[in-house]
Amino acid sequence: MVDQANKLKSLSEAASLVDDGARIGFGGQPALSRRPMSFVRELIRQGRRDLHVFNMIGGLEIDLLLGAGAVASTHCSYVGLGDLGQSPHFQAAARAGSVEIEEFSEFTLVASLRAAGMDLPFMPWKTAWGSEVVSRQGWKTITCPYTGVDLLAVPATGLDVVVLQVSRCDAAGNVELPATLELSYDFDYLIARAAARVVVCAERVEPIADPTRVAMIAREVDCVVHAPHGAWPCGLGGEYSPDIEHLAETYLPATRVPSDFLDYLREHVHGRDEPR
Amino acid sequence: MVDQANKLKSLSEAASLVDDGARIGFGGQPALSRRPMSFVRELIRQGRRDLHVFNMIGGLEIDLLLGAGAVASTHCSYVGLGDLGQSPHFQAAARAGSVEIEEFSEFTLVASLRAAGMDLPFMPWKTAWGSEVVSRQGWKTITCPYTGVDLLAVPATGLDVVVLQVSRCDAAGNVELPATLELSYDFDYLIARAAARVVVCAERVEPIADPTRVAMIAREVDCVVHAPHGAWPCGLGGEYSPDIEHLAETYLPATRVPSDFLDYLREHVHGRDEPR
Amino acid sequence: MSTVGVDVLMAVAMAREVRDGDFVSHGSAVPLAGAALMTAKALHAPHVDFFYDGWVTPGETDLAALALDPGLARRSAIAFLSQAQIMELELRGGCDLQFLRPAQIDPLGNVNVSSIGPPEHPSRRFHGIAVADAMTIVRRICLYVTEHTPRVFVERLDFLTGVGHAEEDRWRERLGVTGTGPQLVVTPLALLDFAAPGSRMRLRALMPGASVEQVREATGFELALAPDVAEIDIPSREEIAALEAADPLATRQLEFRELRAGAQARLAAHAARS
Amino acid sequence: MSTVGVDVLMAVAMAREVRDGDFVSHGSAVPLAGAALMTAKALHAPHVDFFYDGWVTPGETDLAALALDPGLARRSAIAFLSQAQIMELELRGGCDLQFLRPAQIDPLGNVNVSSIGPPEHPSRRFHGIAVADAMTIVRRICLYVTEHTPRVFVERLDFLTGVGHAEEDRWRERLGVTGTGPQLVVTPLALLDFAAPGSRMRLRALMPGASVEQVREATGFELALAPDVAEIDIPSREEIAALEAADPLATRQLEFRELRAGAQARLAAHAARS
Repeated sequence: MVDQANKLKSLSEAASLVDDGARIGFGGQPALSRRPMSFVRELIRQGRRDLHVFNMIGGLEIDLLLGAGAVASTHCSYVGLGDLGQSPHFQAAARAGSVEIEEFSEFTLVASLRAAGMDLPFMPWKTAWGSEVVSRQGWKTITCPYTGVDLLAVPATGLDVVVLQVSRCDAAGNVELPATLELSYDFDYLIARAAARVVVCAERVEPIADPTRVAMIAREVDCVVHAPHGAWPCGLGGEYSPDIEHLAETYLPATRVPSDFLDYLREHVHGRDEPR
Repeated sequence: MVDQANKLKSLSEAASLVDDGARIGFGGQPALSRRPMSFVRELIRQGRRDLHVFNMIGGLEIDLLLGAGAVASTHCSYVGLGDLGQSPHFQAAARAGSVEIEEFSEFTLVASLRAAGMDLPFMPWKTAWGSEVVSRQGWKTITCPYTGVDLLAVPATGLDVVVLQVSRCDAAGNVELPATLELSYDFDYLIARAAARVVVCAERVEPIADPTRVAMIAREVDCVVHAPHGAWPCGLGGEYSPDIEHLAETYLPATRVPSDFLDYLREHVHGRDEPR
Repeated sequence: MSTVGVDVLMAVAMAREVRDGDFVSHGSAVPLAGAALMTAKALHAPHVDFFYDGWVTPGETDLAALALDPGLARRSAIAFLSQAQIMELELRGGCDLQFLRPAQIDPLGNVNVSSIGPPEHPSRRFHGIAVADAMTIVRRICLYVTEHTPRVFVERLDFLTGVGHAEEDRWRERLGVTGTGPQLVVTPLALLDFAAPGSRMRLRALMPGASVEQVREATGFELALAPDVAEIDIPSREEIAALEAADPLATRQLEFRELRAGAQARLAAHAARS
Repeated sequence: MSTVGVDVLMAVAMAREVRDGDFVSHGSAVPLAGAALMTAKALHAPHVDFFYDGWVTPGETDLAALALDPGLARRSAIAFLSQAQIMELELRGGCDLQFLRPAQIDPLGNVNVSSIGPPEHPSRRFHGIAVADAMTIVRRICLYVTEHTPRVFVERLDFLTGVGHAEEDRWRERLGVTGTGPQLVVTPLALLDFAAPGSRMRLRALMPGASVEQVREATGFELALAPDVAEIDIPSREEIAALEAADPLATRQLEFRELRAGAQARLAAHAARS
């Protein structure tokens, strides 16, 4: 029996729940906010490979995993770095054809995750009609038995694990709503509910006083990691802003030359002093 | 163009938006809470007939409409009066076969309303497999194009109008979350979003200070009615309790003899002094 | 054991079906099920979680107190679940156990919660389906009835509201649902179960004082016998104490026709005092 | 009118597409669209509503101020919409207008926001589909591009991300969608439109100073002419004043390649000061 009262694990224990080749999802929006970067760095330190990564607004977490060679495929409606522009490793991977890119729109991704969250194999849908996205991915249509209309059948996206970075959760895994609501904060819970396992990295692990502010209950969470400042160099709404200086002056320049990025990984991932 | 800033109408103007034969939905739970009873009384005063009534937990609003002879069919997963027992007019109508009863479970009703709220003609579903409910209503199955599994296709339930009783909304129609969350408070918004028109009856029409406490935005609401104590003799969470004395000692006894119920309607519906 | 009431016997038997760590889908206005749940939590299932009117695992476990003060669950709960959250959690197989009380049960554990008599002109009609179709998705279902008569246990349902073990459960696998259907039926006379999915209901154990013959006569279909049918273990002192602590006003009796009036009077008197 | 910049011309032309009472689906990081929206709201469309990073119709309409202080939208907004609420509102046809900037547009208003070159090995690749498929459901779509070249306006898209007026829009009726597709394309040189669903794009009006020949040369497919092609009404003093008030730092220029660096420097300087 899972100990429902205490799911606290170290960062390294939690990261070891992710297998090579896993389908792993993230939340967060905008592109430089609410990413579990400590967890992502630990995945890289542990040498995880062939990951299939999912997000709506993919950001730094996906760029870093791509740069570390840990990604086999991406499944997002956007991958970029927000105000800092394109995701350099995503751009390079796309041009080289070195990772598989499954294209979602925000709408079709939500449809797909909703299907998974309700344990349905597909969701009938309208928005992506006629798009090459649909034909290339081999998505099928389905005829409504009442109206005779042919709708798109968006297949359910089930994930092995979803990792979130949040402000506060308790040791049992009850996750508090953000103090400051950010755009699409609820996408975090949608993608988590499509996963077989959910890891929550929290700035603070402490009791939640107000039961109406619990966004996900303990039963929906498998593992809690105390990861203070765990979104760095991304920000976390109401807690801290993205470290634009690091991103613009250290990270982005390092992405321009492969050997420089190896140096970046050595210094800021493998060499980073953070609780593991 | 709809005046988005001021949708305030009198009770009688608002009730006149409902046509004879309309598909009308309500919210509220438990069975004696959050019912727009002033609005329902006004419908009866205006002589509305042949209504098709929808709710998850149908309560006093449906019993009263049935007792007034205003209902052609019911579409609920429950009709009753909670701690006060069965809904006498629903029981009588069922035994007499005098109104059509479409049976939903909570699950299939939510599926149906979700489909409508996403403008989809049906929702694939699992829970009601094999039930006579499905076969009697002629619901069809649909084969998943990916797994080959035959799922139930729950048809979308679109409604002409939904009427809610809430604590507070502003004149534009922004509806505030209840101060005290009650079981299934969110069902109110789900059913409202399946309707072509939404009428909100509010204890107080006043501005909402905190934007994060807006549950439905003005664009989702067509008409606002100031209906203080509008749920009476039902209660409203955080505002007032059901008037059990009236229900147990006046309402229920009157349901036992048709002529007594005519007296009840005369005194407590047609004769009730409430702002119209 | 004539001193142990049927409400106590049933509550304790049902409590024993709760496993430690279960997440229990708990409905409204089913105090017998609530009493079983709270008793289990106090004894062998301290890590059980459940929701009560949307509130997750309130610390307060006195059912009368919870029923009389709607704010008590809120003030002592860990979390609140919206209707959407509860439904989706159940759809994903997040609920381990649900107690369900049908009006009729057939030999395969299919249930009727809808109406008695011809569906078009029923002689009795109930509230509605509510969540009877959760039998497809909640992992284990414990059925219970507070009257064991041939009108409850019928060869053929007047209305098939929810499917139990039709088709030897092959439909469950085919459809890919998380529910395994009814595992046990608790009645005032007996515990009934199923040897295998698709096999007809059988008598598993007797309530103290009941006989095989009595149960068979009270059942409207041929009832097989499990090996070694015996009386259930009588409720222990600990079980009875835990039940009394959870349900001191015996609100559980509201679910029994012949005990309801007394329970209502007791609750009203208590409410007037407090 | 050489003193009026292309960013002003386009913002004003786009503002004129906003109708009073519209509910506008407004995306992130599209300040030119934002400037058009805020200008319209200040002038002919005071009852427009929209969402900005989830916040419904913030009272603050200075785009630079909103961009620099994330709390400003929150403090001046009427409501907040979750991602689920926004999506469902759009699916139900609750959004009247959306501005969308594709990388390629074909003669039927179909768009590519995905990549340039062969999809397996593109020469350029963009962020992703994001919400390009909202063209099926948002009631009116106003496309815009900040470069009018034959690489943008192509006979055949490198990747068909979102459908405009394929099949003479019969699919829209068949599917029962609320969107009517692209109504207008605003460019630095011209306004382009469609005479009817399914007819090829045509030149509707010229930006001041541009010629028919210039537009045709800059367009990678044969462009028909609408009757009476003329220059657009030049931005009025009121329009320019409203635009300057809404976007005093000209954040709209971030959407123009050749103006981006200047706008970034201006914003950075402003942020440092405040």
